[in-house]
Amino acid sequence: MTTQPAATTGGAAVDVGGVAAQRGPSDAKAARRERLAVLAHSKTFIAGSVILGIWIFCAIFGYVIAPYDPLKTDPINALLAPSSSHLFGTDTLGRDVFSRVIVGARDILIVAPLATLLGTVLGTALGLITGYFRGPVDDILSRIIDTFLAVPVVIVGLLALVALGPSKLTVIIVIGIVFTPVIARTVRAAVLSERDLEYVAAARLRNEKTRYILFAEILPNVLGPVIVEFTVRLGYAIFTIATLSFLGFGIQPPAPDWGLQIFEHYGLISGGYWWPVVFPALAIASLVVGVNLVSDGLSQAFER
Amino acid sequence: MTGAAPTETSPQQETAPALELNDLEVEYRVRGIWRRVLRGVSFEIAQGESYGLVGESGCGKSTAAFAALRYLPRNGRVSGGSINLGGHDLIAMTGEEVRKLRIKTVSMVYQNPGSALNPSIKIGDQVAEVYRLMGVGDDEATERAQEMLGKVRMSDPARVMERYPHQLSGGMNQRVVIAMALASDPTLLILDEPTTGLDATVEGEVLDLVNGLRAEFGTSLLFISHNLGVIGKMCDRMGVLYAGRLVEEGRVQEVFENPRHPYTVGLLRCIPRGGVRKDQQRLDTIAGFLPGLGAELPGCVFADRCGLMKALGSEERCQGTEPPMHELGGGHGARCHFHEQAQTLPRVIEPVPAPRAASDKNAVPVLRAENVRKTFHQEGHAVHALADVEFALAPGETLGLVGESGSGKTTLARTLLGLTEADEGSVVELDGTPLASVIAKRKGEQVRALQIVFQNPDSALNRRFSIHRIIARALTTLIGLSGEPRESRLRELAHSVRFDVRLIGARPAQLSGGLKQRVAIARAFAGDPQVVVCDEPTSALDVSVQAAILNLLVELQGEKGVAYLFISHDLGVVRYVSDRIAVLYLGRLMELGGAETVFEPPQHPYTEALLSAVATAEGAERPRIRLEGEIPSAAEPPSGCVFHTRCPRYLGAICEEQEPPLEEVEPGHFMRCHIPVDELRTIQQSPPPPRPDRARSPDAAAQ
Amino acid sequence: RPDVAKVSPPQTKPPKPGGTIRAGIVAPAAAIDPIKISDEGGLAVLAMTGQFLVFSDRHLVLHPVIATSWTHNHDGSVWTFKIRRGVRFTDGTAMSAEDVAATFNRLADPKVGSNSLSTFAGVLSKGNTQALDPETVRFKLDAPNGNFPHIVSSDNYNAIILPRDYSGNWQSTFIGTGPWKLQNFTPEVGVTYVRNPHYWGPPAVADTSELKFYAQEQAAVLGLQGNQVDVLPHYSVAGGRALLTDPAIRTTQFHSAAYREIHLRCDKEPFTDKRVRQAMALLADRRGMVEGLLATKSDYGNDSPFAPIYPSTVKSVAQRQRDVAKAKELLSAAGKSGGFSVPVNTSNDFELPDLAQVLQDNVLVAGIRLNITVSDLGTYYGSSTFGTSPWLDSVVGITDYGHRGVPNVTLDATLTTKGPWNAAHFRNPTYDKLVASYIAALDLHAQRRYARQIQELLLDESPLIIPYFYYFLTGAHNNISGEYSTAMGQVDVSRAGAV
Amino acid sequence: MARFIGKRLALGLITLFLLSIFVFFGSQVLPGDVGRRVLGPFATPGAVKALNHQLGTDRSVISQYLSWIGGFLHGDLGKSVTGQSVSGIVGPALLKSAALALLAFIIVVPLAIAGGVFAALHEGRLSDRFISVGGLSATSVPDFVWAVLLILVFALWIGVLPATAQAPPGAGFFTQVEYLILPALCLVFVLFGYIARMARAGTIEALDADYSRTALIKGLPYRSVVFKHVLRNSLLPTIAVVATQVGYLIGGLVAIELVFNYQGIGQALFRAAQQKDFPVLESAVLIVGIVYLVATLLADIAYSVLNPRIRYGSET
Ligand SMILES: Nc1ncnc2c1ncn2[C@@H]1O[C@H](COP(=O)(O)OP(=O)(O)OP(=O)(O)O)[C@@H](O)[C@H]1O
Ligand SMILES: Nc1ncnc2c1ncn2[C@@H]1O[C@H](COP(=O)(O)OP(=O)(O)OP(=O)(O)O)[C@@H](O)[C@H]1O
Ligand SMILES: [Mg+2]
Ligand SMILES: [Mg+2]
Repeated sequence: MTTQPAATTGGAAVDVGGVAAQRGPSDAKAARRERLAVLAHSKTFIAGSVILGIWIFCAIFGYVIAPYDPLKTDPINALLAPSSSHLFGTDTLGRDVFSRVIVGARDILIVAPLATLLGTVLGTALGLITGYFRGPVDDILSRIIDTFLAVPVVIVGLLALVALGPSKLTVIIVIGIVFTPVIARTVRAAVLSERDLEYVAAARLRNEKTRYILFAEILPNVLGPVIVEFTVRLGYAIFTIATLSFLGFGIQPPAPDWGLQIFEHYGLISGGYWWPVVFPALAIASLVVGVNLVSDGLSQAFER
Repeated sequence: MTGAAPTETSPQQETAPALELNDLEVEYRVRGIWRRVLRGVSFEIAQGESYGLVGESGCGKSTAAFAALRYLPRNGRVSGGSINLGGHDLIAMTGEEVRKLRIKTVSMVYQNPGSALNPSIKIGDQVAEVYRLMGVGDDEATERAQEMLGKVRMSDPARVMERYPHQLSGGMNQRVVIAMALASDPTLLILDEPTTGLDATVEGEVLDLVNGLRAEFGTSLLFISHNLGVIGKMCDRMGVLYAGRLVEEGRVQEVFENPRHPYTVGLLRCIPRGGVRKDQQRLDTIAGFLPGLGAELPGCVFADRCGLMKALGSEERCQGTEPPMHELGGGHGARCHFHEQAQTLPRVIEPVPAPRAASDKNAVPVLRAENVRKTFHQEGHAVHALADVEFALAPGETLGLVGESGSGKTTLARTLLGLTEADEGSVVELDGTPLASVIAKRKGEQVRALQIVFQNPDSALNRRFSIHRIIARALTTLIGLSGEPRESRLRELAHSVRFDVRLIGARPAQLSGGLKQRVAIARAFAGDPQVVVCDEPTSALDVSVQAAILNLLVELQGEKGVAYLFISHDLGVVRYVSDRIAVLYLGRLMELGGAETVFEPPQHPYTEALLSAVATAEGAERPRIRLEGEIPSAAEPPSGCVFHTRCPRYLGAICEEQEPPLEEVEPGHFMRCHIPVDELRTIQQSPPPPRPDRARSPDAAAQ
Repeated sequence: RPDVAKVSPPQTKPPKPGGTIRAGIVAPAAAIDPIKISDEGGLAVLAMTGQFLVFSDRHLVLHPVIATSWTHNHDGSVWTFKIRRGVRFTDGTAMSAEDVAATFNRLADPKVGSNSLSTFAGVLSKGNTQALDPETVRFKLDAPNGNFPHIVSSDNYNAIILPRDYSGNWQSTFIGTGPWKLQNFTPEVGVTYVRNPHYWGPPAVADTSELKFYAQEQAAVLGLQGNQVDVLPHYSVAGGRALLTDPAIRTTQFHSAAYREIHLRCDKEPFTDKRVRQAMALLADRRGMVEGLLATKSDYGNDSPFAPIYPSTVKSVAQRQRDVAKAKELLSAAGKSGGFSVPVNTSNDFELPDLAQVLQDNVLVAGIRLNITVSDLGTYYGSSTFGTSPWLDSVVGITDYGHRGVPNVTLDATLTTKGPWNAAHFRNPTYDKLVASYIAALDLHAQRRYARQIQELLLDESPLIIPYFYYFLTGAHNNISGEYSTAMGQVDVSRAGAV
Repeated sequence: MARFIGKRLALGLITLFLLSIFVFFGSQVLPGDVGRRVLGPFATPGAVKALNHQLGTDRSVISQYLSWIGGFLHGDLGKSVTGQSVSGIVGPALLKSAALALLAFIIVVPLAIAGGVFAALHEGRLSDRFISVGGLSATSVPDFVWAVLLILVFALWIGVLPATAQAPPGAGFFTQVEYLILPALCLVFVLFGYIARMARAGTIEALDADYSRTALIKGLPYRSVVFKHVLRNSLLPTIAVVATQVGYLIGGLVAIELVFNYQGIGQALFRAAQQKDFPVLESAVLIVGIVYLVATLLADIAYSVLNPRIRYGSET
């Protein structure tokens, strides 16, 4: 789009060299439309969305569509093999595995994103601060971050949950905090390359408060890496939460959490009772694959 | 092309042009759509000829160059036309044949020498690789590589062979790349902006080298540049590319003197030539923008921006039919229906200079610096970026600041602004009041009064904010406006920088570089500053946009009486806008005085060297003074006069032992040199003799 | 009554001598010190090289080992044991009555802090065991006790006979008088043994034997299935259900007095009202628990520690069964017809979390909502003192109680007013008196009289729900015979080998 | 270089010191009482008290810390609350973890690098999508899920590999490797995506770099460009990624080690945390931290040795 200037000042000829948008807003809209088209044609993205969509649907409507009450025990009918009445069989307490797998989507899809969000928020704040300030603040916080990174996430999470006692809330808090240093590191790297850009100098030249510079000026510019980090961490959050549940320190019974179901039944597979283990395992696997397909499709669309 | 193996010398090859493009069409696939980049480009380069290609950024110069090697990005394709390289039809060839051709017949040098070399392979191996590809044995390859490095005037080639690219300076790296390119003695050498990232002094050196080698090897050149001066210096013939179409072609001199396409005419009018100054003439610009990638352009590609078309009212013809290449004799041609009238292209800007507010030389300086020092501490080294800088800036005045890269220009700017804390003892005064050395401790008044326009508008504007938010925020924080008063002030401001308020909601990424720079200027002027520092405000912009921005700055100065500290390495630009000029070398002021006093004629040996390195579009050149060696590191500045290691007028021991003071050699003219000013003016008439103390090779100084 | 039920046909062929016999156990929780040990892994290791005065078999029948015979005075306050001659320790030194006396004086010494102190409390004090001659030991009890031989039998797993000069660090020698001698011990991995050349009895069938440690029951089960071990002396249904259907594995099962206790805090709302407690007990679906959770591998419990296996248990006391209607009636009588919600604590072991979930589901019909918290074992028990232990402080808690030769300790400690493990906070003077009488009763007839009263009282008061007494399960490969394990968790592989 | 290593070592020591403090005071919050955990719920309070006194856990927190750290610095890791020497628990566990990690690395590193480079060379094609997305998905499927599935398939259905990782005592080298294959395979699944992604990104970046263009324009065949010019630059960042994974392998494998009954350092940590076995916990965490820091330091050194830009610094 080209616009002609109408202004003249002080008798001087109008400077027209440059009053037009090179790529006007309408062009940006076109780019967005094209990007959507790419997404719509990306097989991986569609496959991922379908898988993710199914699980989100299960998370929301699980209790409605599940054929049985996922918590209803029927010990007499424990460990029935998959059949037409119990598609995925029953578990040691005679609960319908199919229903538990469907409803199990809810906990993980609440806990994992919330934990990741918490970690992202804290990590972003920490990353902004350590990246923007040099000197002691950065040094001290970086050492603490390093300290956390030196020990495997599962161990830190485990210790914290043993201390705090496991519950959904503590799992969210613990995973959030455990992820904070990792995210902080990524954000810090992004901030390091932003802090020397001139728009930050321009803000300082208006004597803006540091808080404003960090959160209003720099933050929006590192949101890209932050969002990418969020999607990547989401996958690991599912990983970690499932692992903690598997170790008995995550989501608590009788919740139909997938990791917990595997924990409760994995000893049985050697007895031929594979169904209470394999179906939740496939559920976890398909969920993470779905998440990855979607994020891969998104990054494809934004790359081109 | 009849299947003759490209490695053999066929009879055709002797006479065939080095390169011939015929109706070349190239497309890039972007977001799933093939978009045209080159539109039927045809030109040929004769054996031994040097051909220049100019045009603004994005018009397809590099694409043409890579197409000549049949090297296109993965998303690119040749969709029509032919490429003939030394008589071989490139398009018909197999990949293997093209590869063989690349070994022997054609080479390329491109912009960033640092990244063109593999960072983890020794220089020697990279150069020798070319010989090995030609089938030369290992030992001989190494030998010949060393020989070649000598030919590009690399001192101590044996040592350079053992080094890695990061251990060499940009200029030296570019010489290595050139050595590599010429190693196979190609018939065609393509140079795509080979000096764009380099300092003027280094650029001069590299261009000299290319010219010398070309004569020696008899190579044909395809030389791409957006700098008309460089083209003038390097080329026999030139082509002007616009939106993927060659709009004018001819002998360089002819095109410069008698341009026949409105685009060429406009381009030539944009650059400050022949020492024009802001109070003599305003620069012309070209309105509008390059059409987007792959745009449908049934008529003349330039029609949209063509002032001539508007003046003639020939929209129908110009936008409807594609003009043919009109032959004008002597190989000169232009694609314009009205090429005879091209030079009557109406000016976009009246040449009348903008009115100036009277500046009172005797008034209290609005900004005064004294003893400004800045020492960085880097991994245990002290880097003395600024040493004892002092100057005064009168209200409404422009002080130009020049110097090679790393001389401390930006550091000085940031120190004045309080972004970088000056060393203890430095004095910066605003209106006679001393300023705190960090911005956070300065008063609101003072913060407002001193603002800056940065070099790169992309990073200077927060890319997540709308233009409205960027300017409004400055208005709020600097002068505390809000609500309706702020909005009206904002519109006023946008108006005064000629920014269309309809675009106020856009994001920076949606604007062109020139528009972004206008926003940055508006932001700097939001608080009615007294002094604005302009740190290379136009070096990221195309020439036509540069002209517009310079005009705007000059106009704003006239309206508001603001003083500028104008930093640039483009001496033409500095000369155009500045009242006085300061020359910085290794953090020290070498010279300071009125613009004409300093430049016409140059007196200080360093100023002299700087000026002589510049290639101007007029082609008229003063004898080149070669500045020997690299700029010394600010961490270990040379003893005595810091310039003595490279000084063409080096006197002797005194220069190495005593640092000359900055003396006022005539009223308002300061200089730092052991040679008296009168003597300097005299010896300036003749080129310097070779330095007696330089038995050592020139590069030794750098290492 | 069926004393030993075989799941799969027993291996009747005798084992061939030679080779190695390997058993898998859950790794000992602590350093193996005979005086201190209290976990199943540890006591299994003790019993490999150590021996007791008397061996208490699966039916609680006593057999002479180090002691050849025993007699008591008229009121059962002085017991005299004849000690076997020719017994040598694994290091070759001879064992005599002095060593036996030293062993029990050590266990009864409050300063040593042995794990048996709670068993000996009020029964045997330090210094009251005396070697009369090399073959005779005399115990002077604090009070008459008809069951004293049980207390010095293998049921008191700490009571292996050690040299008189034993000074700790058992782990370096594994000294004892049994058929095996330590060859090599690797913490966390296991122990290998060779035949004890000084053994007084018939030499072991296999040349060598091995105890392999597993971090977890599941791993041990896989180890048995994967043929890393020949025998799994003990597995639970929760952890080893896979073995029940494995055709290569032969499971031996026998009754035990081990049970899971569901306590209801009698001093906390809503369980201050016994009708509410009764309703809870009536809502528990024992059949579902036994047939589902335990795959029928258990006896029904009747809400008292009196296991069917005890001779004193009165079986004619009516078995409590699920009765939802009656439970609802009781609840509405107690003003709780709308139900209530209450937290449940348990530890992450065996089928305890499952039991919690089944109970949660069982009581839901009456509107009772249980909020389950599952913690690890250490957290659940906390400091095991009132006020700082989820086990003892929770309103409802589910706790594991191991097998005991006699119910004395559980009757006393878990329910009497002063009982240190009285998680139900049950305070009933009648009950306290009944328990004292029961313990003092010398003959079975008298014991049964008190037992009936206790059983009926507990059914009425319902401070505990004890839904089942699970069977003790031993797994072994089909080609192995001769292994013998006890409900304490000890395993004797000296007569075992491949057929 | 020496300066760089010295600085990194100093920073590492600070990190370890902080780590020891965190673990120590963190473990004080763990519920329960040490003596009680050892002796079990039914031991008499007197016995618990005696044990606590014997273990020194009744002393003040600071004095416990000081005596522990003093011992640690002298190479004496002290005794576990279970009476075993801590080095006797942690040492073998560390060795086992190292063996498993080594086997996993031997399989996964070449595989993942080859996969990543292959994907980069076929960027955007189906094979690239398959490797990238497949690898990433395999990476985010929890390790124990892989463990369970692999046991089911290879140990129980096909029956070719043992279901546990602990080879019988005295087993030969190949038997030991055989026992480790399934757990190592789980790790291969988990690590493949990470390493391949890094190798792919590095290779794509190097392929797009100007110097690759220079080499191609010189007339170098594509294969030589890849092998001579691209890989030596593109694989450098992969080293760092491999090193950070050491942290996960040594100590982070709690679930896998549990499933396969492998007494690695993860198990040791898990048990120590559950039993509040402070001496083991603290030493194991510190050792895991040391291993991690040493691995990343070695990676940095390797990186700088292989990277002339760092090796020589800039001299001009
Ligand atoms: N690989 C590519 N894919 C898509 N578009 C491209 C690609 N390379 C270049 N372009 C676009 O094609 C146009 C011509 O690019 P080219 O690099 O040839 O211009 P140029 O004249 O060399 O510009 P400059 O002076 O900035 O180097 C530009 O608009 C550019 O954005
Ligand atoms: N933050 C910093 N830390 C250390 N050294 C610095 C820093 N900023 C600049 N320098 C050094 O100070 C000297 C002057 O740099 P400055 O950027 O001011 O030069 P310049 O004249 O603006 O160069 P250019 O023309 O390339 O912009 C250089 O040697 C540079 O390396
Ligand atoms: Mg270009
Ligand atoms: Mg600069």
